[in-house]
Amino acid sequence: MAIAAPQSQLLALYEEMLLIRVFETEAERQYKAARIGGYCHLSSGQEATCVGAVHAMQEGDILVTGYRSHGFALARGTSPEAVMAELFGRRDGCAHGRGGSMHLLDTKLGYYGGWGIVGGQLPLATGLALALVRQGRPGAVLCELGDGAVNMGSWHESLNLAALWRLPIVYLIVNNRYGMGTSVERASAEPELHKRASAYRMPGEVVDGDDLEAVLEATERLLERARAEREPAVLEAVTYRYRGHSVADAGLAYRTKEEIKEHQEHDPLLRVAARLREAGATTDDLRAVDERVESRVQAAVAFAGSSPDPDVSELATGMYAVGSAEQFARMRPGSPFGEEELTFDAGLGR
Amino acid sequence: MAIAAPQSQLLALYEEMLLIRVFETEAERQYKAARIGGYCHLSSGQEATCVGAVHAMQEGDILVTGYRSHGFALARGTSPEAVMAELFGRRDGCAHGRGGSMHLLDTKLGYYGGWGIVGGQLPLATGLALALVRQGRPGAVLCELGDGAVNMGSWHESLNLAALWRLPIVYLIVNNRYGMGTSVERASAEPELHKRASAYRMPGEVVDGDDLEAVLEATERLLERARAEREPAVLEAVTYRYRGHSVADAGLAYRTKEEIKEHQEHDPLLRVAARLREAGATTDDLRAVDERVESRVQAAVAFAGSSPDPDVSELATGMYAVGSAEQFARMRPGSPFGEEELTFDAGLGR
Amino acid sequence: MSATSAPAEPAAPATETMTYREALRLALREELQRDERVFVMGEEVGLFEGSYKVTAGLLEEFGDDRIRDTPISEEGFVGAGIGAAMLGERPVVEIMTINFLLVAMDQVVNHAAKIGAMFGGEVRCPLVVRTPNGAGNQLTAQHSQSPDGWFAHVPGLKVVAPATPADAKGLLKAAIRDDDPVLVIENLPIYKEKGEVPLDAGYVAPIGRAAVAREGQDVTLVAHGFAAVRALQVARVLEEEHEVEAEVVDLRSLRPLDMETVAASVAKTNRAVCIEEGWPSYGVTAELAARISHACFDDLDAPVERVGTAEVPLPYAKVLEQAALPHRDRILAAALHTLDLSG
Amino acid sequence: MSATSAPAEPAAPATETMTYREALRLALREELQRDERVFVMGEEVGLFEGSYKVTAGLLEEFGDDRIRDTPISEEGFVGAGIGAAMLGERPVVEIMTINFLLVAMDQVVNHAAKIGAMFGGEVRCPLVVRTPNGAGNQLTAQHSQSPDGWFAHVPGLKVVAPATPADAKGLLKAAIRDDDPVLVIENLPIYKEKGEVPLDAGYVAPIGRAAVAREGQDVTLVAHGFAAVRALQVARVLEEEHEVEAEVVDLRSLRPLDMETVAASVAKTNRAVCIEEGWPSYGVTAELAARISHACFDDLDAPVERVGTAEVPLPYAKVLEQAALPHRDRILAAALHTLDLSG
Ligand SMILES: Cc1ncc(C[n+]2csc(CCOP(=O)(O)OP(=O)(O)O)c2C)c(N)n1
Ligand SMILES: Cc1ncc(C[n+]2csc(CCOP(=O)(O)OP(=O)(O)O)c2C)c(N)n1
Ligand SMILES: [Mg+2]
Ligand SMILES: [Mg+2]
Repeated sequence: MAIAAPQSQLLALYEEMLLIRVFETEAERQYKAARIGGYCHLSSGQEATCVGAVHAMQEGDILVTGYRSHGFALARGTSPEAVMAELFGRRDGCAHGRGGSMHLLDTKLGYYGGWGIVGGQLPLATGLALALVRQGRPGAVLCELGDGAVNMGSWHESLNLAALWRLPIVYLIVNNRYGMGTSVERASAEPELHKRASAYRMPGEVVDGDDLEAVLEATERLLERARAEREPAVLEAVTYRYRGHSVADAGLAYRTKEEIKEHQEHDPLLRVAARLREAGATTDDLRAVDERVESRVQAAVAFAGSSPDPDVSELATGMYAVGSAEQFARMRPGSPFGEEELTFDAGLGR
Repeated sequence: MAIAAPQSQLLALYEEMLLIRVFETEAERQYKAARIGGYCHLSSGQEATCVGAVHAMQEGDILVTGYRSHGFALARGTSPEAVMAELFGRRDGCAHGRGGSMHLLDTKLGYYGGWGIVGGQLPLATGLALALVRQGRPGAVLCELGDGAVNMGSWHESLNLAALWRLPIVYLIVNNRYGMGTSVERASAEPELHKRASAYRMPGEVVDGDDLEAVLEATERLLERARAEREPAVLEAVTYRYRGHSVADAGLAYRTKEEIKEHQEHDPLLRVAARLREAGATTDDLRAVDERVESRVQAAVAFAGSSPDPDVSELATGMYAVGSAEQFARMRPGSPFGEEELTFDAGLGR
Repeated sequence: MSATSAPAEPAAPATETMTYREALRLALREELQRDERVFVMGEEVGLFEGSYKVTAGLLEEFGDDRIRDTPISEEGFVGAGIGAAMLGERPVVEIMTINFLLVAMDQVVNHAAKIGAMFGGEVRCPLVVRTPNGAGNQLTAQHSQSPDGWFAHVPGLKVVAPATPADAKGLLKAAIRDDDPVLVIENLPIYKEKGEVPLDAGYVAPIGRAAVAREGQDVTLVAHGFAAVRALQVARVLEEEHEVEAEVVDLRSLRPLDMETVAASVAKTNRAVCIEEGWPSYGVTAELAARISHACFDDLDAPVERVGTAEVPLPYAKVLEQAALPHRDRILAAALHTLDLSG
Repeated sequence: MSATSAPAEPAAPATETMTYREALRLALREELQRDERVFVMGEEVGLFEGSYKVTAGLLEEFGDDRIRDTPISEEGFVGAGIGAAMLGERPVVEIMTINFLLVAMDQVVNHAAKIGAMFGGEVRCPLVVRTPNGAGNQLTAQHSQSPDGWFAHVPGLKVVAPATPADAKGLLKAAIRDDDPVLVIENLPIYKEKGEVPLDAGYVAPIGRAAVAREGQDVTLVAHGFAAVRALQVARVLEEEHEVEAEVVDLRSLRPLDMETVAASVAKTNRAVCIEEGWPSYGVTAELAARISHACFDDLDAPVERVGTAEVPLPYAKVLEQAALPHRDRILAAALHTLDLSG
């Protein structure tokens, strides 16, 4: 039961979905041009889930995700410039070039990262929800995880705590059918992942992750219940990953070209575009969106390319809080070679 | 639906239950007399679960437990002498004085320990079941854990693997209502612990853990299905711990004397004794059992008391396999003070 | 318990004799009173009053929101502490013993310790994890470890290890007020040790400062936690039975490590014995010996000696366990050896 | 791929050039063929052919019982390996990178390592865990660690770290045949390195033996894994640009540690630089420097130097990451410093 969003909003959401698609395509290009390094996990195909879920968030809500995070950061409103600059490892990146693709964040918008250990973000997302309660703040936490993460012990411990303490948190399982090369059926004894919520007497639902409005509606409802009744929940959004696990993976050893093609036939973007057309949007309207998005992404690339590299003298910046340099000052005698100037002279804290 | 065991067998099982009760009472006395040290967790009150579950095992089956293991070792048939000697830390203990109360074992009887980290035994018990399958052996694994262990991540990962790989294993939750001072309701968002099996599409059952025949019947059925159909299962036996968490805990900070007394009114031993009387056992029959058990426990104490301490020269015995001393022979230069004679000269391996 | 009621009295004494356990409790009470953001979380910290009774009485005084019992889920609630800290709370997570931190290593090392640097300083994690190490009570292999060096190895963490009741109070308070994740390593055998403790609620001990627990000029004994207590006992024996004046440096902090104090002492005594409760190979004393040997290369009259637990999983039997621990005689023998006084 | 098909040919050459990755694969194939009890388990080892392709082709050859894909559950399947080993199987568990071993620390350290001693020698645990450490590809803070020393610290474990394709084959085979739990630390950057590898299926490298990878008399460079590769590069530069003959000791094994080879070398060169891929403080080089300083107290002409990764969580930006790694220039500077040749 999807509530129809007014056309203008739908058009805006469509633009965001397209922004993610185009951004990811560009990121892959930049990776191959060696301007992006490390692991780079794309969200192409998962745009409806990213945009639908994040737009259900209200001011004061908190977002936590895994490493496949470009789409979530963009949906949350982090500028393509700040995200692309982070992928380029530049000073103006949202993590100042320290985090890269897997560790985006934007605390002003309530986005607390971008984490790389499968399932590792669940306990701390649960703790963020605990802090909201302790501080008497009205918000809730939206915590993204992948289908593969559901088999980590951290999932079990986190959900038990959230249910036991009635914490305002919604665990969003982005079920894109595979964890690397392992299909859900080969990884989870209960492949209907949302059903595992019952082991904690927690409500669990599944939604078509490629249906923008369905994702939006379900997430809004569950986040609202989390805020109002402190009832945590699991939402499983079933979608599909078009590209390989990361840019390094061709993504064909464990699935067929046909399977991918079949999914692309009901592409989430095409589905929203169709809805927009029904609602009266013209080809020109949509072309205008294409062009805006194209130029936004190109602007992001230009910005990232011109942002300076971090200064090597700031290698240790941020590692410890201001004032820590004094605590470490007496550690020097007998240090490993060059350790002092490499670590402790570099401005600790900021 | 309990199957009636023939009286003679019931009498034998009664004797074992009584053996555990008397052994534990004696162990507490010996602990207070400082002949036993470390952590000492008693099974008093849980005898029907220990004896009923273990007697459902067949030759070739494997037993793994947590640290509250005296009752399981005795039920499996490890001699009271070998167990008491282990508690005394003597050379003739079942772990040669190395393991103590928490780390009993008896591999000849398929008992693979006695483990001290809550939930830590679950993954390895699951691996023992995997080995049975790989070796084409007909047996199954019975893995004991407490109600508190059900909230550890290792529970989740282990059950998912067992169900995914269809391993012959039965996870026996000994629900004695508390994990130290924390009641099941304060620890588990789903306090009906066996229901958590459904998160793995695994059957889960609950049984009155103080009803010997009910425990025996349920365990037999589930172990048989594990052997025959490689269908893993969860069995929750609800019982009660009479004494504190360990001998060091008075056990009254988190529950009332009345609660304990109430449980003692339907003591599992009294229940079996009543069934025996119905079946025609006389007071003399039962007194004879009392006397046999009493003398068996006293014999165990005498044996343990006369068993020698381990030889300090064997401090490192067993740590590494035979042949390892040679691998370590070149490590000496610059060693910590006295490290050589303390570690590497002591007969490595056996 | 007078220690905790004393601060209320108008003319409270400047210090009071109390156990290490009571000093920790006093630190927690003071910080819980001072700062709403501080809360305690862990297994059995509330109703059970702590498995080692450090938190006794706190549930009654502060309620179950601030003294929060948890299920047995170290990975889960250490992580919950991290998240709460990221939003500005001041969680103090108790891990029953350091052995159980192994199931939460990933949260401590690969999450808490990474936050500051990985996010370019955009978020901080003022988390405290407090837990006792140590052995000696026949707790056997899985419950008798002191892997202190593992944590001291990790950039992004701070690690302190009080050896006295006064430092137990001062360092725990410093850890709670610190803006970075701090591991406070306590010790089972010390909980009952008594000492003078400042009652001033403003008293904190500085992180990154060692203490010269005893002055001497013949040999320096360097240690932390319970090993520092052992070192002081050995120093007395060295004086009484061997006319040797040992200087004892109590590190108090492992990361940062106050090498200036250590090096200054060894420059004076020209000899050093490093002692730890855990296994020495790849342990804390390895770092100490490496740095002392480097910093005092021209001062040392003998190789730096190290004493720790024998490198075996701790056995249950009392005779074996005692033989394995870094007890008085083993430390004494090492000290006499560096002094060329071994009979 | 010739490496794996070669043994089949009648007149196979005694050695063949192959990558480190291929040498590991060859070792696995030979042991899987030799011993039914050997099986491989881990994430993506089968259908995906291994995230670093070490197990490529093995699923097809040996089937999914012996090449077993697992869910993402390191604690679960490392533990499953322990249990299988206790019943006499020979599991070879692959952990995608050593960073993910943090979630399984408890199973490795508090279970596998304890079995032999804690049960008085009644059960053994012939488990192999193989996993790469290392950094340098901008994998960032959570994925770029080398906590090798943590495991070398643990009595009951054995830890090896091959630096060459030949040792990759020989040490992995030795680990699989060993009756104790062995951690085989591989390294990401070395996977593609080529070298001569013995094709003899009986060839194993001894655990506990270091190798003198290069002879020299001016200074000893001690390292393991990729740091040993770096050391050899620096030794060539020292020779070509500074007329310094460096001896390189490749440790190959961290527990047991072959100190006899190290001490003999330093006794000859009188100078030592210890290098590791990870953080040096409380790391592997701490133990090395401590032991060398002790064993070679009278031989050393200069303090033992240590070089490792700068003590920060590895940052993403290439410039920062490169500055942090123990690269050529930093090792070179340390070596010249010990030799009093720093400009
Ligand atoms: C604890 C841990 N184990 C293994 C990995 C390596 N790894 C990174 S992503 C991934 C697959 C995760 O799949 P899923 O949860 O479905 O998320 P998706 O990539 O599909 O978004 C694995 C195994 C890791 N990062 N952390
Ligand atoms: C990982 C871990 N955390 C904490 C402990 C300390 N501890 C030992 S027993 C116990 C309670 C376990 O309760 P339960 O599982 O119900 O077993 P029971 O003692 O009731 O038999 C705790 C918290 C431990 N041994 N391991
Ligand atoms: Mg997935
Ligand atoms: Mg219980």
